[in-house]
Amino acid sequence: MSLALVLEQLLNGVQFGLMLFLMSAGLTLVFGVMGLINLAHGSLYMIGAFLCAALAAATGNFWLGLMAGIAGAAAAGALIEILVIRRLYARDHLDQVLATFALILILSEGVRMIFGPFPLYLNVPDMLRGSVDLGITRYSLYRLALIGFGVAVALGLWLLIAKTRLGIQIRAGESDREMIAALGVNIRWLYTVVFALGAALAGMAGALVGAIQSVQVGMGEPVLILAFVVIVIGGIGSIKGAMVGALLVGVIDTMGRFLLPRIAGLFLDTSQAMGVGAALASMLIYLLMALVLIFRPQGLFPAHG
Amino acid sequence: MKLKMTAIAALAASSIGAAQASEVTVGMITTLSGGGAGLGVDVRDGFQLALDMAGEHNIKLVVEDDAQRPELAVQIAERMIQSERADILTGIIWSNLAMAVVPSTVAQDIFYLSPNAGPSALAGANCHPNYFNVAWQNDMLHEGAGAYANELGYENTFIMAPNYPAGTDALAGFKRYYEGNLAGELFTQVGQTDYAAEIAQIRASGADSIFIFLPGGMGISFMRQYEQSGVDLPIVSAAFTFSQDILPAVGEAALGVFNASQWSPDLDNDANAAFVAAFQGAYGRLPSLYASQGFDTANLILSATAKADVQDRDAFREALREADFTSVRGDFAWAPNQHPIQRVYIREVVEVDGVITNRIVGVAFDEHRDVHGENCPM
Amino acid sequence: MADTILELKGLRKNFGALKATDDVSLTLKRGEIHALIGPNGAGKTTLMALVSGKLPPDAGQVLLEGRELTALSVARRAQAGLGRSFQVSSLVSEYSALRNVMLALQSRQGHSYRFLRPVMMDQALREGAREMLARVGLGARASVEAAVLSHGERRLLEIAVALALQPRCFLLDEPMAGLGSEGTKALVTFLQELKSEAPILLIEHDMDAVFRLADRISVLVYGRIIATGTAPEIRANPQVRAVYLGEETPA
Amino acid sequence: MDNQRKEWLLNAGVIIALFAVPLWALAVGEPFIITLATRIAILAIAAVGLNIALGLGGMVSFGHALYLGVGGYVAGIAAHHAFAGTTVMGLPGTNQMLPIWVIAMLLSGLVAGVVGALSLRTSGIFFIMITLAFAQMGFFFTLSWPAYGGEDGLPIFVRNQFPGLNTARPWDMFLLAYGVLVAALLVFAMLRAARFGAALMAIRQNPDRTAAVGISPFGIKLVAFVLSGMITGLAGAMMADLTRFVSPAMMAWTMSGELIVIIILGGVGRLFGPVVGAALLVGFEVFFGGLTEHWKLWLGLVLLAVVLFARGGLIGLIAGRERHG
Repeated sequence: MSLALVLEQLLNGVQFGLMLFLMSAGLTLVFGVMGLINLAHGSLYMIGAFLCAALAAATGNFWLGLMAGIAGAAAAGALIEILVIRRLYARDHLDQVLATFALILILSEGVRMIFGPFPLYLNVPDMLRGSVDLGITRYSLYRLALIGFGVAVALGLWLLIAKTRLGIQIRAGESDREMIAALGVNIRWLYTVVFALGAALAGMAGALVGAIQSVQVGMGEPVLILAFVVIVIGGIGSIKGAMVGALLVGVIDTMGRFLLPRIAGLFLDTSQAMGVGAALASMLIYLLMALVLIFRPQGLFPAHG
Repeated sequence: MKLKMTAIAALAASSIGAAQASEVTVGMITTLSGGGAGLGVDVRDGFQLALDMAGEHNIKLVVEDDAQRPELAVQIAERMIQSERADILTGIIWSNLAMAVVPSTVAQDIFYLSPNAGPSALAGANCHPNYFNVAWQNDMLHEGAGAYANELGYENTFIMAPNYPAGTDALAGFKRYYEGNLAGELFTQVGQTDYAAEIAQIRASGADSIFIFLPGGMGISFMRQYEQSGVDLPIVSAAFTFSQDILPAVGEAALGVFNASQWSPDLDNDANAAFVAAFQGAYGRLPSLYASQGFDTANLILSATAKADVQDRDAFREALREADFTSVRGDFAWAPNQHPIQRVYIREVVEVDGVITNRIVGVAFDEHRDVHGENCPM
Repeated sequence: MADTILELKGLRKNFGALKATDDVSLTLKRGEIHALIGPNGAGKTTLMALVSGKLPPDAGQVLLEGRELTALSVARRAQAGLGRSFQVSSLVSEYSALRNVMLALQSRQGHSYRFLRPVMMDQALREGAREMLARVGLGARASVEAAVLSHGERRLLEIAVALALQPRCFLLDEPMAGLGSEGTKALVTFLQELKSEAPILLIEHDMDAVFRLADRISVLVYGRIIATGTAPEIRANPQVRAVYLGEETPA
Repeated sequence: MDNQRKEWLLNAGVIIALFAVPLWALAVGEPFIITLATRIAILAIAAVGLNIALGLGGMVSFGHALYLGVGGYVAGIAAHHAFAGTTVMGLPGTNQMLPIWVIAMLLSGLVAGVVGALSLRTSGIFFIMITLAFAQMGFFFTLSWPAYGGEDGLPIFVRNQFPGLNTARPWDMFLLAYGVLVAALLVFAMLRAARFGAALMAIRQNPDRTAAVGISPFGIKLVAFVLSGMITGLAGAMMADLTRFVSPAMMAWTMSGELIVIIILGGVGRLFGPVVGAALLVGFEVFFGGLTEHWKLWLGLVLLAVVLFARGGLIGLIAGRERHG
């Protein structure tokens, strides 16, 4: 097993983790500020990917598509918040789970009605095609760009929350919902903005990942479940926790799938080892989540003290 | 999800009453949504085209989408048998779905004609008089790829397939004829969309070539990521990963890939020329091998309905065994396990008039039959 | 000392730098009402949580008739004989008054891991519960849902539930809160009878009631007990006067 | 007519209809309707199980598909070994439903015990997420464990046997499911009325108060969770036999979601909530699925409307809020 291979897998893990972070950031913000579990977050990821693929195909320009994906997901998020989500803040978690589960059905089927049952394929923009030499190994330029993009968005999000007025309101909302009312903030408006912001991040992740995978109905749900794992590990409501959790999940999942079959191969014959290794690898992050919940029930970086 | 397409033959069929009075209900369970939809749509369209070209017939076709989910396919099969009273089931693309549906279907004295999946278990010990495979046994085309890899001089091939019956069959089939070393062997998840980890392992393996079996959306995702990865090894494969449903989405990255197939759009026989032209006329795209298999399946059923009443299962079975139809792949004959004996061609992906498609460049086997038939008691 | 029912020994609880409970020791003797008073933020709620088992102490012990309770859960302490009422009425809101009391009785008499016999057909439980409701004057309201009862009635139901536990001692957390003068008067009379059954550790804001009722009073300030004594002693205590009346204590 | 009477009449109507409709189908020779009724009954059994945890105990388990899958795989694996004449951990397979049911219930109860003991240390969203995580572990385990089919699932070539019945016949299979459903409803009703139910429902509404009267919430909830898992596991074994197929999809998180949806559509905590909900869901799928391929869109809208505007589900709509006497 060469260093180059380990490095490349590590990069794959980081890239995966950063895309998970984009998904998780919105989810954790919405829970932190509004106390809402949003299962339909994966649908916003899907909407971003579909809009990006459709517009990129129509105009031939990936970046226009990306803008459309982000803007469209944000708009869809704002609309959903105003029409449905707003009525759920005061409800218990069971109602939130069910209502947003219903939203998944509605949005998935709606997208299928509009775009049809076939996957769409989105091309990597020309300037990011091909691979680059990193010295030890070659690596896909686009995946490298995704890593850069993820880091940039994380920094931007940090600046937004640490330095801007909106950020102050968001932090206030996380620590004390009554306080933001006292600050004279229009809470309804703030909630809509936070929800749309989370939706925009999810849409961005969907569009970016769509270019290397396929854009299809149902693409959001596996990512959604992983994003939940991320925020539970990181501590619900904490952006920092989402970042650490996302990188942990991304790297552990990738390395687990890569290493566990090899480790199992030391004890078992090849075909058995592949089975056992794959079985363990796919359970690994859920095991991690269960362990975190058992030993640190509030997650690694609890948002509220 | 439920695409119901009931194609009842020209009004005439029932009233004029061809030789065989009773209507034949064919239930088609196939994949019409998600990453595998391209295959199912082609099987359906090929099948429908054959019915349309036949003009008068007494076949009632009911189509449902299985979304590539075994548990859904099982439910649909149950409904088609109990509620639609289907006489024949067909359409399943994926071997894992076939394994879930076929054994209980044929046990209920319903015919199953496979237009695509050919898992080894159903060709061998679990073969059944009511089960006919019109396409191939899974291993066949991969065996062709393995034989051709030797011819190409590959000595250190990295092989990869999804972890389901057709995937294991594919790797077994390739290895049965390939004589070089294996640089590595990987199973991926069915429906997987990100292949970064696999590409990393290919890069590190020191292979001189790659053999892949990734049908449908899996092949598209892999090829697009492979193109971006900077790994540039030659690929040899079976037709599935480079069939006409995939090529437009993969684009130039596929050019020059050799793949084994029992059929190709440029195959030179009258039936095929008519089929390709009619398919293009009807649907505005080139047919894939899945379309050719759907087409052949329908024509096989049509040939049998002309000879026997489907309610007389034994007579109808005999009629199917006679295989009195013109296959677009040329000569068609059954092995005793009711799987085809056929020629396996090697095709190359080329660009013709701006369309990326396949062209025959050689023959891997002439009268090829699958190895599992030996275990079939029939 | 057979006369001491409940004893707190050196209880401590810190929240970060805040000493919410700071070396609190007190005793509750047979037949007495021991009131615990203190200004807001003095740590009464924390102390109550330590005694009832809701919070684990950082140090110290809770003893009931000499038996160590410190490691036990809320439910275990209740089984051992601590009958508590809540400061803010805390009842099973969809249950009728009767079922609220029955729930306490079912825990007192046996256990809850009985899966077959319908609880409403258990005549002993029903009669027992009716008796408790009658004692606090809620006999006519037995079938009314707790959520529908008036505020005062819910305070009384709290008492009835505590009674049903037939505890070794009562922990009553502001039972008079919001009762109004009539209700308070009635309850004072009731508690005076009740203390012969089991002694009462009373946390109460209503000073008049406390000074009328309590045999002994402890004053809690910043988590510490600054004084314990009879009503006249406490009235006369300069430290207490300083805290309550804002009088400067001579340095 | 007072609400209690309305609910009683509704329940009687539902249980009679669930028998009468397939009986009619038997008479006119429509085996598929019998199969649908069987599916409703089995889904309802699974939901009765979840209703103990969710409805009575307020434990929002987002992972009950796990027990469904455990039960299903017990049936599938037993039949697989019986068919092949091989053994599993030294034990022979069996094609008899009764021992399969016992094992399915014991094993799913055991799994629920472990999951419950760990999960019940948390509450709220954390409980939802940790139950989901355990179910996902089961899902991915079965997905990638090759011995019993992995992703492909495990076919049951011949339905398991029940003494005195021919389970291959739709009507016999229906009778079996109906009988078990009635038994499960009786168990639910009994639990709810007993001391155990009184404690469990009190814990849902006010855990602090219940602890203060000397009832430990953890123990009661854990026992309820285990019972809940056992009943859902039994349903899983029956569902495997109905479809003659077990696959990881039985443990998918969407299946957990569907079980919750069934309870919500019918009415949370109501005795007949699961039956009404399962009938609504299956009926909706069959009826609207026949009209439009986009029936899930309409299901989503109906579900959303129920959550936002009709919290009590259909039974709540007809018979009003539940009274606990």
